[in-house]
Amino acid sequence: MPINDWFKQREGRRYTVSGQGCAEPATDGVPDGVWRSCPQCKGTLYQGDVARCLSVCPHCGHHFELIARDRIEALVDPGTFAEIDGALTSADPLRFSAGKPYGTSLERACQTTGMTDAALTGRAALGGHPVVVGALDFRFVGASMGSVVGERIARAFDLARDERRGVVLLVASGGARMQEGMLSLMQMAKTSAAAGRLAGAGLPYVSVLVNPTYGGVTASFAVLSDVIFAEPGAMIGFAGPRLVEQTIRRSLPKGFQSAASLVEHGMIDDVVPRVELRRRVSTVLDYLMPAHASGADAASGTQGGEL
Amino acid sequence: MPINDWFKQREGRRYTVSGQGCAEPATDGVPDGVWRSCPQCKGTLYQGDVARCLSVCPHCGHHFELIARDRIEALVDPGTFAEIDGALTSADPLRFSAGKPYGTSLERACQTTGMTDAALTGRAALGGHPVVVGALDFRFVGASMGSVVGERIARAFDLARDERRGVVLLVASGGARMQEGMLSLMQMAKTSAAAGRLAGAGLPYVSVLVNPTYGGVTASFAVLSDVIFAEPGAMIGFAGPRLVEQTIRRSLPKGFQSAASLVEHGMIDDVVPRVELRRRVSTVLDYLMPAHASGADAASGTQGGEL
Amino acid sequence: MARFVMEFERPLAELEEKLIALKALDIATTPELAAEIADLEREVERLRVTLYSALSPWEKVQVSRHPERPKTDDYVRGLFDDVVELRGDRAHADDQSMFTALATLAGRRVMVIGHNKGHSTKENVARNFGSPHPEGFRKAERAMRLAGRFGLPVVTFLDTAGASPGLEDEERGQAWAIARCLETLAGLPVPVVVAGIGEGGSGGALAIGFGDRMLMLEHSYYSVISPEMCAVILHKDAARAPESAAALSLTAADLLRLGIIDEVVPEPLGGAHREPDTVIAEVGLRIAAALDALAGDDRADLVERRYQRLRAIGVYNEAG
Amino acid sequence: MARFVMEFERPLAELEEKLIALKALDIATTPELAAEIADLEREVERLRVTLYSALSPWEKVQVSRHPERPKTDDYVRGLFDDVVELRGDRAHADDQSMFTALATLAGRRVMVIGHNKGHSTKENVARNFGSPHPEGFRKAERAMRLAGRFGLPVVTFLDTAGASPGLEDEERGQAWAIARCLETLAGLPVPVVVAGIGEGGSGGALAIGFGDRMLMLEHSYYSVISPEMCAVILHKDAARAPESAAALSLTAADLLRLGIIDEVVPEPLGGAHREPDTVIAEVGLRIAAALDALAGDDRADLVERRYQRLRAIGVYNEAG
Ligand SMILES: [Zn+2]
Ligand SMILES: [Zn+2]
Repeated sequence: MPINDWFKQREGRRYTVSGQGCAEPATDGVPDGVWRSCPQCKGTLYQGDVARCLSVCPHCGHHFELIARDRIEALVDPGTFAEIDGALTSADPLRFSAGKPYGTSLERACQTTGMTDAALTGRAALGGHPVVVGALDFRFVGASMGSVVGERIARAFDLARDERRGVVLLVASGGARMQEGMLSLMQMAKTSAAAGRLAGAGLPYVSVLVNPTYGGVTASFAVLSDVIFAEPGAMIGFAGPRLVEQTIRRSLPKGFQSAASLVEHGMIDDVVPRVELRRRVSTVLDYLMPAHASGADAASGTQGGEL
Repeated sequence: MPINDWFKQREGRRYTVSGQGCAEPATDGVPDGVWRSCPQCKGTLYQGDVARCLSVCPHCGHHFELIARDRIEALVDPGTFAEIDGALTSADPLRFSAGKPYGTSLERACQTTGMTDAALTGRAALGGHPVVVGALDFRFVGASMGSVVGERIARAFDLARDERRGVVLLVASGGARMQEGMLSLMQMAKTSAAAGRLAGAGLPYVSVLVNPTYGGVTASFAVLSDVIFAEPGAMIGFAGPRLVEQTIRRSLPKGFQSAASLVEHGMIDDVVPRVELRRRVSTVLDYLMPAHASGADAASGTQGGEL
Repeated sequence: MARFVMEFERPLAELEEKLIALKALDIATTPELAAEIADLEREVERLRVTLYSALSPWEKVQVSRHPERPKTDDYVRGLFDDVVELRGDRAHADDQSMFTALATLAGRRVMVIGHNKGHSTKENVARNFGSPHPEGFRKAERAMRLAGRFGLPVVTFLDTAGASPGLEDEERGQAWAIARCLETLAGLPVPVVVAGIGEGGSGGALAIGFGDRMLMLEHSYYSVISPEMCAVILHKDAARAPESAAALSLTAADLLRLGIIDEVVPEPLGGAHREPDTVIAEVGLRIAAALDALAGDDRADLVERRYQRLRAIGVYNEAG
Repeated sequence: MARFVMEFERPLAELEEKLIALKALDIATTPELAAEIADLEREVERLRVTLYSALSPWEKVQVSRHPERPKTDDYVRGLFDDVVELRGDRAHADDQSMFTALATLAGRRVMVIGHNKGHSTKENVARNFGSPHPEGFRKAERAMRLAGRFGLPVVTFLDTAGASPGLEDEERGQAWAIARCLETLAGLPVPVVVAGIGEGGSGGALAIGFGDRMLMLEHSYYSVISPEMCAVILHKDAARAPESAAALSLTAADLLRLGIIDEVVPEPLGGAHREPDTVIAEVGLRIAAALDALAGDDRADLVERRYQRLRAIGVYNEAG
């Protein structure tokens, strides 16, 4: 567009990316339903209002936990998510039985979450861009990274590289999954290597860190992205706050390891409210996706007919 | 060599690079000659002893200033240095006459130093490796970088790239040469770009920072080397200590901007006494010179018959 | 808010005040007032033209530092859409004196990097008055590398008195951070367009201050050293800065003549702060034109040409 | 200096003391003493063999932490010539808990990178007991990149309880620094040989702890979490570390079985500190052999093979 025309059209445009907002809470005519209370503002909320706002308190902006599938659905273009690698399930290679047997923990996690492990990955479109998207679910053994999580993340990067897709990961984690011992620790190297290969192929990777993100996941693929966002209130670090406190033998400063303090310390690009996330990530992809990789058939893979 | 033979031969070898040492000072039978006093230990020294030790006080190790040519001769393989670009001389493009006229400063500097500008560069061999070597001489307008210094340094990098040589620079400087205004400032970009191209060509660059190294020279080619050494006692920084003191409005900590403190702050690899420098730099080149670039005819250029 | 009055504007400001005072009088009781006001108005207009149409280098330095002069974020707000600010050096801090963002100029996707002075004292403190710390340069380098990897042209805005000269800036490697910016910028395989919009102070400006097309506002400056510090070195007297400013050849016109920049963007009478929207739009036009002119170039050619451009800067004699 | 006695060695140490006491008695006045001493010597020898030839995982962890166990700099001193130590991260500090140097192993020029514990309390304080700060990992990354650019194989020595978990370590981006090491090491176009010589604690070890050939001393360990912290998480009781150590499969033998490492280097009875020179020489032999085996490989193949090696690590079911 000739720049002079554009100047004329510019009137009223916003200079920064704005959110989509969320619907007004329904305060009157309360239908039957579930009520929950907000830990931040102590308000009593109608579950329907919370859900309509992507599980964000409509009064104070507190971000409630979201399950992985809901996170992904809220982020990508509607109806485009197609799970991959769902058939992978955790083994118990070390027969880890110190404390609660690992097999028991896995079984319970599968039952309560309906997931096969802590990471959910798949193809999708985001703002029309072909991506591989993934999310970790804290309910599944603390979203710890064992062989299955590592493999799913590495495959996500590999698939994106093969099909010239971007990668967007919604990360939460307690760290490496100790019940798989060194097999878990090595997933840090594996996923980091995979992220490095994606970068080497000139494809973008955006990560979004949600509450909490710690340990071996922070110290590997989670922060190897081109742009790092975090959700408001997310706690993010390598060592957990209790360990740090024991190490330094004094109490921690206010806001330590909070998303907001990580922006100040130069570690992440911005804290992005959930309701603005889709727009923001999609805008980043507008800049970073190679022109030839984006197209109308963003959601369809190039290998076979699988979506 | 089979490693078992090598283990047998190992007896008595040193694990770290050691210096060449310097001859014992001649304390008796004083011949006629010049005496100088050491600013550090206050000792009175026979000039001949100082010279024999590369202008290092034989009592306390204080490093006296050295002129550029002597620095180069003390570093490279004997008899291999051949100056390049000696025909370049400074103009006075801005007719800079605030304060002492620039032309007058240049004339005096040429007379007192016998140099044509603050940088002396040339081909040489160092430990048998073909290099382009350079040194800046603080006596020449404070070794400030104007067009000639910038051009000589850039040509040094370009020549090394063309002839597959390493680069070794002995750097001292008060900073950019203000009498050439923005032409001087842009030499920072020019020399940095040239250093970057050498790196891109897979050739090594070692810099040695001597007292003092400041301003636009520190903030450009001086620190873009693969390995950075400094002489004992050298003061190195961007802003001069007086300006820093004015800015923070309190006195500076002891050792601020000293070579030793820069090692602690992670900025340079080591403080190397002058007497060990040849051995140390030559060892670095043993590691970093591409195998095919080094050879017996290290001192001869590939272009024309010029040494 | 009263307009900030620069030193050399004082005679004009006094006349303007007098004019305002006259206009406040009751014209009915003093019939000769009308003529007096008309005279004074002509006088004010004549002085305004005289003062501003031939600013000395030192006066231009003052205009370039005018607190109401448009800042980098005014250009960003005025010119760019879909701005995604990128923050942090991933090692120490987010330095707000350096602004980096993905941004779109009339459909052209670029990386914006600029020194960012504040509009208020509070903002200026947060932004260290536009003087970057080492982490600011490392943030800029990160933005450059990102742009290079994803093929985004880089647009930089220069507006700094210089790199921050504090104790901790030295300890965290100010020189090292600047040098890495220079090397990275020189080798960037994307077009680089530089706009000098205010102060261009020394190495701190240069770190993001050279490229394939360089433009400067008429009253901005770009200098190897501040006129004040130059005067202190030469005369031990900062008050002799006007002389130094003249000697340093630091105005946009000087630098165009020396071949260091490519174009001078005219400012309205009095300076960019008198009509900021006009100036911002004009700078936007020039940047867009430069981006379009560079868009088709082969990337290796671009880097080689940028190097040759740098190599050509410098004036010296070469005998024999 | 009295030898440091590990917990599980106490019964043996008591017998040894008793033996020394007996030997100090006057054999002339007590003729039956000779037989008693001979008996006790046999008893000591039997107990020694029993104790040390079947160390439990937790006992191995203790051996790996023995203060007299050879450290990275003992290997460097014992094996390498022409050592040029490289220092600093060029941004914050020189972290002495991470040793990086150009060095030559029997004619083989390499880059050495290793966690560096101290030999004395003073050295340990200077080296943070071998637990790197973010600047240590950034220094290691710098050394890796230098090695990559100049084609020098990388040899790493692992000996850390883990990355430093301090407040400022977090603030300076411990996780970020480790992650960058992982990415850089994975993509390095030169052979990487890893030697586990002591502790291999979690992400801090992994940052320099994977490559093309991985060897571990018999009594060193490599673990996703320290046995103590694992016990605290599982049982809220650090004293149950022995159980955790067994559960975590952290010994060299376990990791060989799991396919994570390639070879186990045997230690003399009692541990490496009993005959450090022998152990150091044996490790040198193994590293040299690994370097020679990898020397001829094409660099792109090397990186691809390293990636496939990493990709193959993990045990899971894949239905359908
Ligand atoms: Zn609330
Ligand atoms: Zn002395």
